[in-house]
Amino acid sequence: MAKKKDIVFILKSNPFSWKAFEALRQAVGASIEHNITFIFMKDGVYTLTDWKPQLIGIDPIDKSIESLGMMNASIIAEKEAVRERGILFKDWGVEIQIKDKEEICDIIKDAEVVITW
Amino acid sequence: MAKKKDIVFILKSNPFSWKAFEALRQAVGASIEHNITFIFMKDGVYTLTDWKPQLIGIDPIDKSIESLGMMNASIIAEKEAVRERGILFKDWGVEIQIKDKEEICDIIKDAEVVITW
Amino acid sequence: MVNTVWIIKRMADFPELELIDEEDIIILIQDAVLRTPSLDNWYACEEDTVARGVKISQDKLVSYADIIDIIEKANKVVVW
Amino acid sequence: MVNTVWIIKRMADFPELELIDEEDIIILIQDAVLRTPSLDNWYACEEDTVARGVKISQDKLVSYADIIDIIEKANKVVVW
Amino acid sequence: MKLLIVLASNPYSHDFNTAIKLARAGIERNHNVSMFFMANGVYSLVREEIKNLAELGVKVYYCAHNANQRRISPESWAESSSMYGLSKLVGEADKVIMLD
Amino acid sequence: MKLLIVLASNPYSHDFNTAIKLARAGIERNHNVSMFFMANGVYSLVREEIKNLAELGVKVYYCAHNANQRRISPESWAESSSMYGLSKLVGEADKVIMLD
Repeated sequence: MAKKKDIVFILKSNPFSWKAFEALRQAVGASIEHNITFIFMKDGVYTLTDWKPQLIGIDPIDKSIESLGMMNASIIAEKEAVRERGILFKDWGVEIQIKDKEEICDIIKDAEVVITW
Repeated sequence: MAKKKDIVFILKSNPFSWKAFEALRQAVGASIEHNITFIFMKDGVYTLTDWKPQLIGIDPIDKSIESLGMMNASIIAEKEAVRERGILFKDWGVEIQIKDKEEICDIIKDAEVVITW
Repeated sequence: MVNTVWIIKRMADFPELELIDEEDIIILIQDAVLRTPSLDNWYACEEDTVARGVKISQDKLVSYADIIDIIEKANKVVVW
Repeated sequence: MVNTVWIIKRMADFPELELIDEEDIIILIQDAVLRTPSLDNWYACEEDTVARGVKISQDKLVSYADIIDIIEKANKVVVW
Repeated sequence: MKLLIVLASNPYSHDFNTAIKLARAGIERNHNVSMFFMANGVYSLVREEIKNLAELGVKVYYCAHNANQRRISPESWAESSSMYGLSKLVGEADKVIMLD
Repeated sequence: MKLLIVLASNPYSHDFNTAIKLARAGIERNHNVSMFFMANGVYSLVREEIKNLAELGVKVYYCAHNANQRRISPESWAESSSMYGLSKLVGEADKVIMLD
């Protein structure tokens, strides 16, 4: 039977393709009945910068991130990845937690389902 | 107007997808009216090892390599890439020249068309 | 008891070692079989290994049926 | 006279420096704009750069029309 | 075991091969196997291999939005679904394998 | 200039975006632009962007073998071709841009 699960989504590739869009859409769909944590790792942290998907033919992701915020999903960015790339985040109107790899490890270990992109 | 050209094909990614198959098919198609040089660089040198495309759902490439040989195409493998990977080539029934990067550079510089995969 | 099965697709993307627990199992598939890790608890998909002409000792090779059995016993699967 | 235009798609795949001639031009497109090379004779596709929110000085940015003009003047194009 | 395989990669890819081999092995071990196709994965719905898996008992779902977008009209052995439908499948599954 | 753009990547990819932007810029500069779709690139033939380019004067060709394999039936603005046809186009082109 269906049950409410702790699902961790991990986006580790950069968002400049349809991957980020589809991963976020999937997470939004899951947020209605599950506890969602969405983690941006490695090049995935670029997703949270002020980039312009429309310029390269990709649909915007703002609504998906906003929806995740409304559904009380935890949104996490990998500290080391952010630092290495020296990037700044856009204000997405949701709380973004910066956690180091060790903390992210623990979250992955505690998850019931892990979906990676 | 169409003219006979010196075309260099370069396969630099590993062959364990459809890329190698399609690149070789393209080269065979071009070999009827052009001078073809087919260069395997970087992970592309794996193409010449004894691998089994059918096991991973890819069509065999033997006929394409044989055709290139019959059309007098030059088939070249990058010396450094072969050495780094410590690989052995299968006997494809065609001559495979091993050339270093510098020689390959010169071939690319002299080409009229370069098609990379 | 297997904790997490890590299915690794590309060696370059191999997860940081700290992610791997002692009770975890790593299964290399696709191009990940081209370079084997320095850990102990790993296996490689036999078909993907043979398809690539790579030599890996037989006791490290697993069939798709084996992979399914490992997945069944594990708590969860993470594809990386 | 431009000899070869190198269109670079991924920085990790950047061709060995010995491939690049003095009269060659390098154009970074797609994810290659994320890291700029240590050479001089390069430009970056403006749209791909702005799309990724990357800061590159304006004199290094080229439009698609500019890229077409560079390609027209060159002997050949190599996508890498 | 209820096994859910999600494929978001295009066919003629490593992931396509992995997905069908795992699904077949799952069925041979008498597991309950579902596959969900989304993004470029919906192109797989015209491949014979998937039809054969459906005939072997694999339940095949796809994201209708992605299929429309790509002008794919799947046959009746594939069930139209959505991201919400996928969420339900994830809730029911014992194990989820995401391939993209 | 006779410009030939060969697309072997799937649509919804970087290469698809690069290919259409370069083709459009080529047409705007009054060049003679051809596009050849092969491998997973043939999936692009159902995209509006390619139809629009064809209407602007881009000559669109595709590998019939790859299209059959992927069950794609292109519309009449796209011309059925082959690897040998591609070879002829390469012979005629001043510049070839290969995207895969």
